[in-house]
Amino acid sequence: MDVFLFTLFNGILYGMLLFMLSSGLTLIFGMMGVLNFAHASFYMLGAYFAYQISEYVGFYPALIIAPLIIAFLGAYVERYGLRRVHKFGHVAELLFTFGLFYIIEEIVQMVWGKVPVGYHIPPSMDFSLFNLMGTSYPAYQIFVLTVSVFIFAGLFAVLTKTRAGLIIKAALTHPETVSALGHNVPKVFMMVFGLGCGLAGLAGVLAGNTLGTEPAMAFMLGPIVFVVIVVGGLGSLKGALVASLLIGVMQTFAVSMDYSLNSLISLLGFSFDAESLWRIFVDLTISQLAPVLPYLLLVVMLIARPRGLFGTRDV
Amino acid sequence: MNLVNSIKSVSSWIIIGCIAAIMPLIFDSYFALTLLSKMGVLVMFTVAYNMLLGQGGMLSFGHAIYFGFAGYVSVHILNGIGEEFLPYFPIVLFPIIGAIVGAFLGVIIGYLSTRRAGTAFAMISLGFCEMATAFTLIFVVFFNGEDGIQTDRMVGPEPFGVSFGPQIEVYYLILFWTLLTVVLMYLITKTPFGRMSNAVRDNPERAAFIGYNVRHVRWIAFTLSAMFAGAAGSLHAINYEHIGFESVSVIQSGQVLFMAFIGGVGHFLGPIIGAIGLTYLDSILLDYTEAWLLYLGVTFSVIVAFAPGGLAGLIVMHGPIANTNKSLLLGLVKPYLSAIGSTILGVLGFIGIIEMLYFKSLISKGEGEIIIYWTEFNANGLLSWALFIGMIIAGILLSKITYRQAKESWDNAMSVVKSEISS
Amino acid sequence: MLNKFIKIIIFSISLVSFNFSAFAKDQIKIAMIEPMSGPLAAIGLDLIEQMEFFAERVNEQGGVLGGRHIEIVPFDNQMIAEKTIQQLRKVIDQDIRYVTQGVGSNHALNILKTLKKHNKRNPGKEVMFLNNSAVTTSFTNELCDFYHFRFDANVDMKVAALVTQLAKDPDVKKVYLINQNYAYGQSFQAAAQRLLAERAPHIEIVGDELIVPFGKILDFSPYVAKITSSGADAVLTGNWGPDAARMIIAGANAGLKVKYYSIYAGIPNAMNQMGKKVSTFTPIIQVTESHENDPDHPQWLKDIEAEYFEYSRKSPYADRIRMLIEMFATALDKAGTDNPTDVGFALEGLTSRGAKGEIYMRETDHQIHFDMVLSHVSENVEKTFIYNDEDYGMAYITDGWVSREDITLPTTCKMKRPKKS
Amino acid sequence: MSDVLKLSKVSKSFGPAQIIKDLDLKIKKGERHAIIGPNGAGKSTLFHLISGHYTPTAGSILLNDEEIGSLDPHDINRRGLARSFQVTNIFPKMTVAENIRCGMLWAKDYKYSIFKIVNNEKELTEATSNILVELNLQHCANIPAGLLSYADQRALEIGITIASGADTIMLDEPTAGMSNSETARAVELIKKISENRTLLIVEHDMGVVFDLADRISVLVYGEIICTDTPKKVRTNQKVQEAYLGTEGH
Repeated sequence: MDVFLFTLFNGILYGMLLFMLSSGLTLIFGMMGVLNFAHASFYMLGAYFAYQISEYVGFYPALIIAPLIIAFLGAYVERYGLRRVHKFGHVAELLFTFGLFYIIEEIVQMVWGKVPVGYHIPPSMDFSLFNLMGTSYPAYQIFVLTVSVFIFAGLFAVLTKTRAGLIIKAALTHPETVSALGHNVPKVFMMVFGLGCGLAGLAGVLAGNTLGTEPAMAFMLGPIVFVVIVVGGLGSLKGALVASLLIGVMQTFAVSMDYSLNSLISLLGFSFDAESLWRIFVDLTISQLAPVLPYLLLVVMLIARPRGLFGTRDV
Repeated sequence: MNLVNSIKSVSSWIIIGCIAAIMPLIFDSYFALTLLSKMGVLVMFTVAYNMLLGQGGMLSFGHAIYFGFAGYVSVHILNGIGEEFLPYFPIVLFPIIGAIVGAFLGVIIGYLSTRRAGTAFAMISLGFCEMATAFTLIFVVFFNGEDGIQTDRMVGPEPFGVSFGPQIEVYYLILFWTLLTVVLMYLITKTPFGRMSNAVRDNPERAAFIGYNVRHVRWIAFTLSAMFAGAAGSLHAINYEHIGFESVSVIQSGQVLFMAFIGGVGHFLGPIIGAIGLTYLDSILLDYTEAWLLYLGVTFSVIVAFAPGGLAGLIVMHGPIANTNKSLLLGLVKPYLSAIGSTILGVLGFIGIIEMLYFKSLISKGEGEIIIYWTEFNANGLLSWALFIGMIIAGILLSKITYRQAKESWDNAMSVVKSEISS
Repeated sequence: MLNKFIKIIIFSISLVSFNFSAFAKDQIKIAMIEPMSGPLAAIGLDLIEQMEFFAERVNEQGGVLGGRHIEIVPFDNQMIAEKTIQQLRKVIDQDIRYVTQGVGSNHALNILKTLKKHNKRNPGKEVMFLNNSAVTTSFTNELCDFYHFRFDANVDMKVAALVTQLAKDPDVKKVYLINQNYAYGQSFQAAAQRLLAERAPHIEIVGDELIVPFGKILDFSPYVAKITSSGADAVLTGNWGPDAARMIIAGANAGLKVKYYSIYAGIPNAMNQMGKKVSTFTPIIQVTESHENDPDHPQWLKDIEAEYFEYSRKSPYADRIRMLIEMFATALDKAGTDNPTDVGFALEGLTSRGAKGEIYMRETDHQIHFDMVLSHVSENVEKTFIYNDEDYGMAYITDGWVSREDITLPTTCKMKRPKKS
Repeated sequence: MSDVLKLSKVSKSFGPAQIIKDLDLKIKKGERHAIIGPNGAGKSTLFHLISGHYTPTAGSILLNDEEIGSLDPHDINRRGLARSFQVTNIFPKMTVAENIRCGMLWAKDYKYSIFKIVNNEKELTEATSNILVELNLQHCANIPAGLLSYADQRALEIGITIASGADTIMLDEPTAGMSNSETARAVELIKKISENRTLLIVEHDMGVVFDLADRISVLVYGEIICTDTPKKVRTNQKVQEAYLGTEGH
């Protein structure tokens, strides 16, 4: 039971990290219908900016400044890039951000070089907060968890409880009406995009020092956040949270399970010839398959419930 | 009337085929033949991809799955024949194996992903692609991990002395299949299914209300596209005598997207232009600049934002003008040339800056001599930076004027065309 | 830097049939196919820089074969297998007879197999492969070829070195294996299982893990939890890149006190990325040819490395590029010709100087052999590691040497040799 | 048997809002039936329900005595019901002739064929040009539909609808936004095409309605308050109050 709770806790930690990484993406998608392929690139920029800024003024100012810069950068991209493409539809917007993905990756390499940079956990939070089953949990990890909880609570409150949130929601479905009411719809979109990118940047600031800050980080992160928002239901914040936690817990449990199909088969009293081709499949343990599980989940979800966990319409 | 038209369209394909057939006589090095073969394969793959993106309106980030898996199966069969584990199967017919593999996967994955088009479809395709790449690394017995699989295409008998050892024989094999499949795919655009595929792309709602099951149309398009991609994958494996996990990955899928989109998805010739042009640049510029991917990304984004029809779109745009009055086209030449000139000025400045930045961050070891455009610049000197920045500014300022002129002449020409149509 | 754009124009006119060997017949060219763009470009560019430096050094000292120069011709493969083959075909077109490559064993395999076919189909035009860092053991076992020479220890030898040291380490009773689930990681795993049983029977293997490679795992804490609960004293791993860095960072964060025995986990980029605290939290031990803080580091090597530092603003890390060029130059002079077949015979059994004693190219499988040093990352060093003038504030301290004999393993290679000309 | 379309007790709710309430409607074979009602009465929703765009929350919809309430649009279309849209809904990138031709592909049993070249199908080409003549669009057959004038696009919309040869045609505000002369032309067209067919039409222009319709149903807040001949509807007290009175333009 202890092991169970312990693994569950680790899974939740990981899940909240995933949520933090994907919250900006789901916000932009939910509010604007834009799938931002360059989301992971803004995440990467966040990490690099935080690295650079913390070289001069330390981590905590960087925690504020870097996401703000990214948010402005995102707003700028929306204003001078995406808005132009908007009239060609969502697919064109996706393609535009796809190009942006390549551009940002190359620019990062040009500025910071091709080797990983030394972006580290701030010393003030680099101590063990508590111990669980022989594993210590650094204060920083708990700090990240807290921030992601706040992100969820904040976004949820803004979108459902405030006037601004209602305007944003209405702007997606009825842009003409909203602009007739005197709201500047393009400006609303610009701000949403900026906010989403800022969240990606914040994720970069917080995760860049544990996951590594290097030019390939965007490419490596990319697809998993898309899986999160599809499984959660497109554009649903709640869905993204639940899907992140689900994937986090599922993967963490999977890693701790060294069972393969073969162990099940031999439990039933059968055995496979060691030379048999099938061995390659039955010998794979669940823990080896852990990183593929999110994609399997995606496929299962598409078959069983195409709209995702909290989606309102079929994918 | 029909006869004349079909002769006309057939003859243009024959001319293209003849040009392609005499290419090896001019460029006969091993590398040139490899490159030409690669162009053939990628033309086939890109046109197949465009059945999905251009004709069917489905943006896929995972089309390399069918290309790559077909390659894996082909390599295994080749190796099986080589080890006399499998009966002989003529190499000439290998694309058929690839097509079967592609179609098989296309039916399954298509079923799962064609409920919706647009961004949701794109995201799902990305998920499938990631999963496929992960499988290639995990299931080592079939995919052999990141090593990929090597093969030898010189197996079995040699009918008419053709062993497919020399690259030139492979080139003609690829040329034959490329021409055949491209013509087939062209004809498919003219069939009832091809028309409905366009209809579903433009207006799925309306298509449903004229009796078509939108999902079935997409599914068939998906399967056909996967089938042709599979055939291309087979040839790819034969060309390189190797298949690796890169051929299944998002990188390969992104490459074909770049080719199709920069060439122009709206016109049948677009992907062909894109595949040939980008394959050439990709293989040649690789040796001269580290910033090639940056230029590619910028070009792609600019095309998405300003010329969504791609290069072919820009050409086809002038069709109505050419049809009404050829002399109108001549009037456009001068403003176009000045617009292009100012663009080139700005682009040259941009490339200069980027090259110097790359040089400074990656290559420079203290001394700053860099040769750009036949001239030696000092990357540490203010003068060279000022020069290139000046070129960019001048380019932008000039473009403001010349673009306006070009647009005016275009508008004028179009208004003449419109008035002639309506009269 | 050659004139990029002139070349482009020439290429555009004559497409690709242009033959580069038209000029400078004097030079002996080595084509170098490495990533120069894309995510792994840093490694490729560094290797090219080293190669150019050592070639230049040979040239300055009078060249080879009576004054001829060695020229390195870099080719970018972007880490895409097909591009490697494509560039290799370009190399063959340009009549370059020597190819070197190292980043990515899968690319090395492609070169090896493609050249095998080429050399068989085109006698008299053989191309030789000077493998600078690709470590897959089979290249000098069942896949061995007369025209392939390896100047780096293979996986099995490196694991042998690690296990030999592990057996001597009194702190280690239990070891945990964690490797990437692809060809390289699997061969590391197999070698480790075999050699641990042979050389360190007193050490218990308490875990044996294969993980999905290439940065797909974001969160290593469940693996760290598994290692913790297994009670291991040491982790034996072939992981590299993010798969290594994330694991060690997660371990340090969770307070996991184990020694890491690795090949690549402590390379300079990685230690800088992880930072001083993580890199020195527990010993990260790795195996190399030499390092400059070793007490026995010879003066002649120090001089060369000082020269290299002036040239590149980088501290030396691996010594194998020097070995490659020096042995290659010696072999050329010994053969008296630049024909790969003759040079191949000259290279067989050739000995040269290494940081600790002699280095030796074994005839039977064309695998280099030398003493290897195990060292761990530390802040308390005489000379810290500097990369492009950036001081990492850390370097390596010797844990021990493993002699050439200890890592000499039997080979299964049955090489077919061409006729001597 | 003479009822082509029969709706009984049909309801449609979006969340808490009930747009259509227990609606009954019968359309007789061969008649021209108009539905009128104030804005927001649910006319478009009703069309969407019949054509399969929406699924009714409750009730049954019978087309030629077959239940179609839960079918997809394409299935309903294949059973001989075609519709047009309030907002022009054509294939703007295709030529005018292509638009019409697409409309008849399924009905002429071409289905998903990839073995026939459409341009070589003589019968198809002839049928297309017949319809173009009927629409008076033959002169712009090869122009992209998106470049047509608004009125011509509306005509094309109707053309696509009838191309399949469906027996039952539903037109959603076919004359909306047209000038007087254009409206007159459109009415002529609708009269022509609705011969030998059943027509269900939603229209705001009362002139058009009273000119065209054999019978009229008045829909107010999701309920039909009266179905009768134009003459009687005009004099119906309830209609006067609920509709004509309040919407005195």
